Amino acid sequence: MTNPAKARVATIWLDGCSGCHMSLLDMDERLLELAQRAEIVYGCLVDAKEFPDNVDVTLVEGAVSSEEDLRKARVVRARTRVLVSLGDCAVTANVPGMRNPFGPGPVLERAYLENATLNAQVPTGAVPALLPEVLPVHAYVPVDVFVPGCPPSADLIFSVVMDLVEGRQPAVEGVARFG
Amino acid sequence: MPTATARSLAPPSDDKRWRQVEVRMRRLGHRPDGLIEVLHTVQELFGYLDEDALGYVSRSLGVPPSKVFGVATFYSHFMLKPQGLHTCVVCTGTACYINGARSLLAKLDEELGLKAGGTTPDGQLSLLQARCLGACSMAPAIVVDGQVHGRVTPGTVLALLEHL
Amino acid sequence: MSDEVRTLVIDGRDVAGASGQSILSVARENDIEIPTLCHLEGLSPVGSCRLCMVEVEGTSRLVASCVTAVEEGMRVTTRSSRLLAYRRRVVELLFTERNHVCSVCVADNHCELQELARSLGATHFELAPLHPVAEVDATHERFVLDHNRCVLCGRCVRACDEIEGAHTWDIRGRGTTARLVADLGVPWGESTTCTSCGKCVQVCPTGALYEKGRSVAEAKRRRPYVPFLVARGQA
Amino acid sequence: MTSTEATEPLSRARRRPVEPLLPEGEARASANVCQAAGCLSMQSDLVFEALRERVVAAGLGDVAVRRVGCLGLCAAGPLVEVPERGRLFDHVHADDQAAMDALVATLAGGEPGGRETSKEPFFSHQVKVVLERCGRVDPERVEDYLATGGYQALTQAVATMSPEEVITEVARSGLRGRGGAGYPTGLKWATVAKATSAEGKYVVCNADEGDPGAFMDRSVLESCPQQVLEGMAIAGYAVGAHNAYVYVRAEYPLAVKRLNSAIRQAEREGLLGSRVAGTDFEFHVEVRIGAGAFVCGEETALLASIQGERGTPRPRPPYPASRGLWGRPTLINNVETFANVPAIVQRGGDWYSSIGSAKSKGTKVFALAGAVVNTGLIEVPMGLTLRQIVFDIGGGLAGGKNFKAVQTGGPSGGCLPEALLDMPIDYESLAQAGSHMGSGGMIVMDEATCMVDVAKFFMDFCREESCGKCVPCRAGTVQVHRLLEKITRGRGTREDLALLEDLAGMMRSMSLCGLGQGAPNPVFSTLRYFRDEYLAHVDDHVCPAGACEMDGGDR
Repeated sequence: MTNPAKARVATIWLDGCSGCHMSLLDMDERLLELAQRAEIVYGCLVDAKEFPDNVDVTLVEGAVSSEEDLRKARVVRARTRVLVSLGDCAVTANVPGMRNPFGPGPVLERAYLENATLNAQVPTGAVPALLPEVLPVHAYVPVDVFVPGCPPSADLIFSVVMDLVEGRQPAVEGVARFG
Repeated sequence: MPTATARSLAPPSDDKRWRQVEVRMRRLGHRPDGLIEVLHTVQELFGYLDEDALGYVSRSLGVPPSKVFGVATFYSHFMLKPQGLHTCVVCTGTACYINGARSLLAKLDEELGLKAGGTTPDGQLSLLQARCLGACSMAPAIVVDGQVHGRVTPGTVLALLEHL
Repeated sequence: MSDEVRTLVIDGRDVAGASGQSILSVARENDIEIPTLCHLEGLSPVGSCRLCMVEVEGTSRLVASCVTAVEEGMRVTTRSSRLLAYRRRVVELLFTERNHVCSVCVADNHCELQELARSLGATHFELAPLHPVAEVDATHERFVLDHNRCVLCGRCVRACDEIEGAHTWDIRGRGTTARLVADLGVPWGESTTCTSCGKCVQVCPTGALYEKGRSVAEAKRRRPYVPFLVARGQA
Repeated sequence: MTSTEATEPLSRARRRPVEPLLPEGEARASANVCQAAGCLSMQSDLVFEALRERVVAAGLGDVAVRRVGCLGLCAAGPLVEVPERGRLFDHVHADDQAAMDALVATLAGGEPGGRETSKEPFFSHQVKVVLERCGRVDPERVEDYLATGGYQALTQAVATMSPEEVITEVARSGLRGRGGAGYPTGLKWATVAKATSAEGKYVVCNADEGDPGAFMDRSVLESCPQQVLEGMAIAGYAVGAHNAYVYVRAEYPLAVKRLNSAIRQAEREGLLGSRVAGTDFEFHVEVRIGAGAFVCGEETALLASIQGERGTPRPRPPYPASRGLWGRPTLINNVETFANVPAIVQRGGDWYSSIGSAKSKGTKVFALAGAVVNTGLIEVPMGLTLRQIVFDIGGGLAGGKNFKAVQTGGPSGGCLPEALLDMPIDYESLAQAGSHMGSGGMIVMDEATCMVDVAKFFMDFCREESCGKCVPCRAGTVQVHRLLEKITRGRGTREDLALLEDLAGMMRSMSLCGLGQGAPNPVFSTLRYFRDEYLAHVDDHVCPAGACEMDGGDR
């Protein structure tokens, strides 16, 4: 059901709060306009298990915190033409990065030992191992477009995506701001 | 030159060394610009600058406490904590650096668990590093209790500290 | 300051100022905006943030417009691709030096650093953040000092010294480990010199100093208060 | 004027007992035992005591044993010179009987031992103006200084010359600031002289010699402090200042001690104080001790420090020449600059400008250190080539290693490669090559030194010494250091290299003072001449010199 006339757009969510995805949905009826020009081929709104090949635009929300995040970021980069860091977590590490002055050890201890009322233990399996530092996406893979904001407004996301699917350089500088 | 705004005040304790500090301040006319000179005097006499000393100097010279603290922490020569009985300064200037000062620091860390800025748990020895002592012709150089030693090697550095 | 007139050109426009007046001041009188951070009208200029650097024809050196007096016949450029790139780098250095997390900051949406990043078109940083361990001092009964957000502009230090006359604040240490400090390094609440006047809080450009009880994005400054400081500073 | 007109204070000096040291000329032979920091660290004070005992025991009544300042060849200390016989004894230890025997024999007129100084290229290439008396006079005895013509220039200036004439002479000499920037000294003096101030002016001697690898000023202050004081007093007379400060690093306690003693002695001789050399000229000198902040070598930071404040620089203009200490006109020169002045006044500016190259006149003192055989203190005419300094005077590289670079100018200087060895040493050539004269530290590096690591070393230095006032220097030095750290660990990328250059360029243009503006210079000069070493670290994860511990990694 691939439509060659439409751009293949994906979204992915690393270490973030999903707020950027919420803001994406805040475009409301403009989602329909977007749907005319783009096909969402992967993301939490789409039932696809494997990140597909030949994606035109991928919006990445969230910072790279764990080995799983890093694996995803590399896969996405390899299969995407234009990679967009969406929101402050992806762009600066933002709130997830607040653990960086302390490192993952003390953070895990605080969460799983000090504050636990039952069965205090740091999980070792089932959840991905944390990286020593939380870093923005471009610390690991090249990023083409940066859209800061916490979250970026629906207007900004819409204009950026439309610019990209229509082959224009998105106007972000001087418009978007951190926070 | 600015004039003095403060005058003699009661020292923090009856330790006789405060009299020497007072003499120094008087000689400098209790002028605020004598601050660094007075801090030098206090450190020479007491070994370091504690809160009592800083407060006394602040009041005596009429310099705001935060300014005294700002000055005392700006200059690396001033110590706000007591130092070990003995000090060893490893020069890490250019000539000493390329001639192996790093290996001296590594050796001291390895053997004594002592890092630059640290003091041994028994309070016997403090290790400091200096940015060039001007003893470049004898690099790498260290200073043990004021005595300069040149061409020190990881093999000889411990012997220089042994007799302390 | 004498009132001799100096005529000069800023960004191609003929403008006039008084002898001794700074390039920055003349530019602003003529609605030519030059970014600043450490500068605040009414406090002594220090030229430390380097955001207001401008090009002056005839010299290869950039000059800080806040501390450089206008001269007759001067030709000043306040905007160029080089200046923009440098100013972005300065903002980037500040953002990566401490832990600036705009989204959870009391000053979100009221922050001069955040606004500088936007207006200079900074969308991301190439430099790795330093992530220092920085403390929050909430010992004062009315105010909070958050070192995570401090840019060491020194506006609070100067307001406290030059306007209030208390000199509660100074800078301790040096280099990137320098920190704002009260008295002999005591918690703010234990300062014996602080008059709790709040001027430092009002002049802080970021979320480093704020009134207690403010939550994210609530640290709006009472800007009408600042012209009052100016009047005092020039008195 | 003739010297007889200036003898009033001098004759008093001659009346002072000089026992047991015979003044130069009266002794048949003298043994000059070096008591500068280098030799002292090898117990040359004991050598002095032992030798004096031996001379007394040998009954050599007409032999003087004296304590002198730096003899230059610090690498071979402790040093003893017998100038009358042109001999230098190296590695003389108090308990070395053979060395003592050879010394006593030489002093007694027997078979001369030691090295023949006239045949040593280390000495024969040198021209001494600043160091003229270093190693000849006892630094703690003003009598020695006076006996070698000291203070004649000052006496001559205050008694027979107008301040304008003094400035003209200094300007004619072509002397330029020896602290690094090379600003014409005469011009600076004229500016301060012209500045008016009802509250007085100041002279400040910058002895905050902080460049790692530089010990010229230290040696001069330890070896002949009077010469610096005389230069300062002449400057004070020329610019109309009556008060002066010498700002010395706390790391130089011996220099501080000798300087303080020199001031007291000069005051006692009536050569400093309220009536200099019996005239109405008043000149008071005080010593201020630094406290461990490299940035205080920057003149506005130095002034702040003298005023008892944090040593943070302020933007210039206004320059100290118009607004300096406490807002008053202030002349700031460094130790070596002042030490040149007495000779210029006495022998004339034309004489001085006959030494040196076209635009850089006179001599320059260098502290030669690092991987050369003859480390030590040298003074050479401007315009000598690096090759002459490193290979003739310095005796080439130690241990038969190959030359890689020579670093000049300290943390804001640069590393010069083998291809530039025939470059003449003067302000312009060095600046063109991406380094600068600096205060005179010269560190020779051999093949075992990694140039990226050297750049990192200097950036680490600047990072720790940045005062923190301006953003480009405070945070820029940290970020550049991190990038260099990444590269020397073999984790750097081509993008990091580009970022490094970009950031360094920003710091150079945007920093407030010379520390931040100059901090990128070691990076730029090593990138310019040793780029292949950077690329080896980045592309191949290899340190060609084998100095860096590469831990690779996939980032």
